[in-house]
Amino acid sequence: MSALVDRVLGWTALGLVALTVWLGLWVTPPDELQGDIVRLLYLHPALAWVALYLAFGLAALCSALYLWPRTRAAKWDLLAASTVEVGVVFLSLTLVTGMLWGRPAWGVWWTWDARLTSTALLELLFIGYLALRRVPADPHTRARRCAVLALLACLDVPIVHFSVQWWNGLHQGASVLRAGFHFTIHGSMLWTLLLSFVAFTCVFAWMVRRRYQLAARDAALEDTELHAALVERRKEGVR
Amino acid sequence: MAPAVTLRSAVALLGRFPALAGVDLDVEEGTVLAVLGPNGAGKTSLLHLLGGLLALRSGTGRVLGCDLATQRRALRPQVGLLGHASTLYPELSAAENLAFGLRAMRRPASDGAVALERVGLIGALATVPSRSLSAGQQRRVGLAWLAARRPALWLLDEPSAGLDEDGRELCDALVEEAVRGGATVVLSSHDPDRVARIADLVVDLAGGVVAQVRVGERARRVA
Amino acid sequence: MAPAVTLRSAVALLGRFPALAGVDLDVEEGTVLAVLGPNGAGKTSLLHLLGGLLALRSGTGRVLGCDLATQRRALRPQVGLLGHASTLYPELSAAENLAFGLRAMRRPASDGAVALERVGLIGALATVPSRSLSAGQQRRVGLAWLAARRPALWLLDEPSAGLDEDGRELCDALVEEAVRGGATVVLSSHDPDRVARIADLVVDLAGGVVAQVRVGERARRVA
Amino acid sequence: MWRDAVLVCGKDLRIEARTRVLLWQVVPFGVLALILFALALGPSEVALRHGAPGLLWLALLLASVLASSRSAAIEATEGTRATVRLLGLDAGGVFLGKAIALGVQLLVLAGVLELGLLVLFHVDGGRLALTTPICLLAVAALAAVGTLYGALVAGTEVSVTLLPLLVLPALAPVLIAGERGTASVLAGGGPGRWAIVLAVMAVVYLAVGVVLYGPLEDPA
Amino acid sequence: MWRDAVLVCGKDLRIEARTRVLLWQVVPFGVLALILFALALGPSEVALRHGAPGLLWLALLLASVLASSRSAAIEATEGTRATVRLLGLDAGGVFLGKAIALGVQLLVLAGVLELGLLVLFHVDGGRLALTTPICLLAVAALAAVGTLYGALVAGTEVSVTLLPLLVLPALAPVLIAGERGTASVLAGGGPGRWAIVLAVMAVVYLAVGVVLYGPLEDPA
Ligand code: HEM
Ligand SMILES: Nc1ncnc2c1ncn2[C@@H]1O[C@H](COP(=O)(O)OP(=O)(O)OP(=O)(O)O)[C@@H](O)[C@H]1O
Ligand SMILES: Nc1ncnc2c1ncn2[C@@H]1O[C@H](COP(=O)(O)OP(=O)(O)OP(=O)(O)O)[C@@H](O)[C@H]1O
Ligand SMILES: [Mg+2]
Ligand SMILES: [Mg+2]
Repeated sequence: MSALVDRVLGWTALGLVALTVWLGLWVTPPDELQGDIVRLLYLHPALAWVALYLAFGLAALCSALYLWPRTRAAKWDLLAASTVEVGVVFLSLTLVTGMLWGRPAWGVWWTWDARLTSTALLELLFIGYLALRRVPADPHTRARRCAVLALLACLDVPIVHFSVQWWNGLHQGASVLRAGFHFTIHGSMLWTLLLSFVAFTCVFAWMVRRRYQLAARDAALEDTELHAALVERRKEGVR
Repeated sequence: MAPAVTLRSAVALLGRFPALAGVDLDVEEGTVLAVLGPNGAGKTSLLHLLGGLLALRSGTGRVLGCDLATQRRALRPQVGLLGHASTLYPELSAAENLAFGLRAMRRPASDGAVALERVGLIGALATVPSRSLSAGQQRRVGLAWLAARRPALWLLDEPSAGLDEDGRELCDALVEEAVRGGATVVLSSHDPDRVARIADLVVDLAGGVVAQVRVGERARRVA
Repeated sequence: MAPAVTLRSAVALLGRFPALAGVDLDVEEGTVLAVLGPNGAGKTSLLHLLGGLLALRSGTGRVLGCDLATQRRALRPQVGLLGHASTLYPELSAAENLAFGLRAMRRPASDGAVALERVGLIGALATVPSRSLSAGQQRRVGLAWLAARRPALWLLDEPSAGLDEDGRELCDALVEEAVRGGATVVLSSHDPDRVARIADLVVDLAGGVVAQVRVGERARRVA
Repeated sequence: MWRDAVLVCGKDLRIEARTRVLLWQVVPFGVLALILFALALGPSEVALRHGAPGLLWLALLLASVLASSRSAAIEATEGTRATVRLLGLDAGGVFLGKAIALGVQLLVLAGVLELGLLVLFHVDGGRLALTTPICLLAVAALAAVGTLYGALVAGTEVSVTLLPLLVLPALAPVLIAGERGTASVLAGGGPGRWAIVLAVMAVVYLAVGVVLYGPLEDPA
Repeated sequence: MWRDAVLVCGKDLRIEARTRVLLWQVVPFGVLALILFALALGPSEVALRHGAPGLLWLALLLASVLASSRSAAIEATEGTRATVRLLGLDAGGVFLGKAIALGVQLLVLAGVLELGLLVLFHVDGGRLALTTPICLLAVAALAAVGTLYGALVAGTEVSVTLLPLLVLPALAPVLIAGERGTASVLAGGGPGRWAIVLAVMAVVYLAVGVVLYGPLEDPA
């Protein structure tokens, strides 16, 4: 059953991405200001959206569920970890595509625009999360600590979002949002943009699912492993 | 008497290693349980489990009426532990360490001085940073802490280690007092003869499970 | 036999406190000296002094022909210490710890495996980070280290603490071997009967000075 | 809760009084950082005066990381952690206590650093005095974050290095708000909404800490 | 001496491989520092490009402080210190070993930071590559100083905070030389005498370390 779901999800994701690419590269017109580079519009915002809201939102949710005594369960911890891992990938892609875009659009790979900076910080926050996960510790302790850290890290998400409004007074250089509004959003462009959101959402769902299954399998493996270990341990006694 | 400790096939992990591999144990309130066993048998782990410091992986356990799975936080304040490692703030003196703990338990700090006197830490010894105390003296502070705080459950991990002879005498005396006062004592040791004298129940731990249970002399004495 | 240790009114300070307040001591090479004494008597400090880890404040001292005032650095490599605290790198496994030490002493690392086997640390126990070993197991690694390294002077600070019964047996056996091999052993303990059996000379330390010197059974046995 | 807070705070401060870590190490480190920044920026007058607020806050930030890792180190050993857990102290109280103790130390630090700014970066003293409210708010936030994250890494061998990694990004907003606020005050304006930002952060982190410290320190 | 150096270096690197402190914590911290500096300096393009070299070196410096306190922490406990002292390892060898291990880690760090500079501060990549010799020399100096001071404070409860205080002033010259050198290279010139300064410092600190480490670690 779940295998079927996987396959369906996987193929739909692939199909939608392919469709987005086709629409994005061939159907939609180039921008008169930016030329073909504008086609990153169908990549970058979607990636960012998935990373910010889906991935880290889910991570926060799962962490909260883990911390809440009544709903505490190992699966929430695993799920949170999976979403963060995938989210970090997506956010990295956001940064990369953003830079690729920034070079032609702003003439630089990077500028200290509020959004860019806050995004970079967000990335680092969750790298910190992964680092904390790596530290050897009793699984419960680790789960608790990571959950708390995830919640704290997610405080940065709204900052990223509103950074444009909050800091635009203070930051020179093209802010992302203003750049966004320059586009003459052509019908087909709009549809492709929306489609890209759906497509990458599917990709995200698929990746997280796979990652989670992996983690869960590890945990399950641990259980069987534990059985063997128990037998071993008891044998120590009879000598 | 009510049961102070009830474990049923309790499993506890250190990392991924099952230090306790299914322990069944019953301890009555107001009795002394001695845990023997070779190095690595799981004595320390058992004590930590009973103190709510180590999580129960599977099986069930109740200590002082608290469920080890769900009520460890309620259990801990009723437990006193003397472990392998010193539990003192090295920068603070013995007196200050006790005062801190006692205030935290809403007790008069004066009890500390009495207890320290009892374990023979008087004058300068009570006021130098506890880091500079000798190994045995630090264990004595640990004993003083338990004596001053009078927890419902005493967990002593090889209390005699590092103590000189009258230190051990003192320790045995404190245990006896505590039990007479209604407390329960679980102590681990590598000295069968000694513990046989002071314990009601002697448990042999091996490979993370209870290998054997014997009745100690104290039970007979009391009965 | 040549003298291995000669102390004359040796004084050593911990901070400003004279942990050793004028110790006179003579130990022959190839003999076992046991140091008894109440907590805080100065046993650990004496061992540290003999190992060149604690400075001699006044008085004179020679250990293995090295002057404690001037030649401590030459002395240290000939000394092996099993102290209160674990001397292992917690991140490294027992095997790795021994391998490191042996290579440092230009010895084949293979000796380590043998020694670990001897103290019963086999399989996983030799390869997990030594941090996760139990208290007694860590002491066993310390013993293995001494056995593998065979120093000229063994300093054992309460070796029996934390060891189970056959751990102690093993320790005594190792000591006997070492001494037969020409090494000198100085050990502190709180168990008079046990040390009386294995020691040539038993010294009672009190208040940082030697209170009494007795001849142990071993001397008679050997003579 | 408050009784425990006072108790813990007193304990930490007393230990500080014994070891003098703050006085002899953290404060000098902060001053040092200021000087180094000045060096890194090169000699030009304007660059210095322009950069001053940012550097003040950066120095404060880095020094406060040290201070918090120290404050975490107090309960670093297995033994002392067990002690605190077995005392059944109210978790929120422990958090507040440690945070207050840390905050007091950071206040001293901030004071010294502002003096340093006065001397090294020749900024106007009168205006600098006006930044006090910002500093108070910021210190509260720093203390809260430092304590909370200190608990996150407590007892791990690697806490020395892990803590800065975790704390600094979390503190970046404090840095920005503090810097902008100070800058505008020094420029003759008021702290404006930066003070509010800082206040919000302080309150949020303190609240989060009081709530989450418990589950963090001891489970179930 | 060299055998001991290799031995000790191997030990430290193995422990690093176990704990991954560098990979997961020090390096991210360095990058973080870069970003924070950029924040502290505010957005202005010119200020950034002008400040870039200084920031690179400052970040490297602070991160290397972390790295060295970690490297010192390896021998922090009373027990392990006794072990090393009783092994009769050649003091100079121990120093070199620890310094080399630290140096290797710092090299990785420097590489990453230069990349960061490339991306974040858009400096010219080709010119940046030319700064490699400077980096090598500087890293040698940093490693030497870090190790030496690590020994200075090893085992004192407070080493976490004491170390930076001791290391940074000694490193200030490295910072200046590195910054000026990099700046002139990026500006199109050659490292000029700054390279020499760095080389001298590296040699001096290493020599001093080899000589002084012994007396530091075990008197008499
Ligand atoms: C490294 C550089 C960049 C980073 C890190 C970055 C980051 C982000 C993030 C995090 C978002 C999601 C904001 C939200 O949904 O709240 C976003 C959205 C967006 N970005 Fe970027 N971006 C970068 C460069 C650019 C460039 C150069 C352009 C175009 C000139 C651009 C155009 C957009 C647009 C149109 C959106 C969607 C509308 C919006 O939410 O603002 N971005 N970017
Ligand atoms: N800074 C100090 N101020 C006062 N007394 C100190 C200081 N440092 C150490 N001492 C005392 O010095 C003595 C240390 O002796 P040492 O540790 O050698 O005792 P020991 O014989 O090993 O005791 P144990 O049997 O408990 O191990 C202790 O009495 C201790 O209180
Ligand atoms: N991560 C791990 N991997 C493998 N084994 C482990 C790990 N952690 C702990 N152990 C083992 O678990 C056991 C710990 O048991 P515990 O410390 O309770 O023993 P103990 O009975 O207290 O021994 P001692 O008498 O020496 O104190 C030891 O055998 C130790 O080797
Ligand atoms: Mg034990
Ligand atoms: Mg001793």
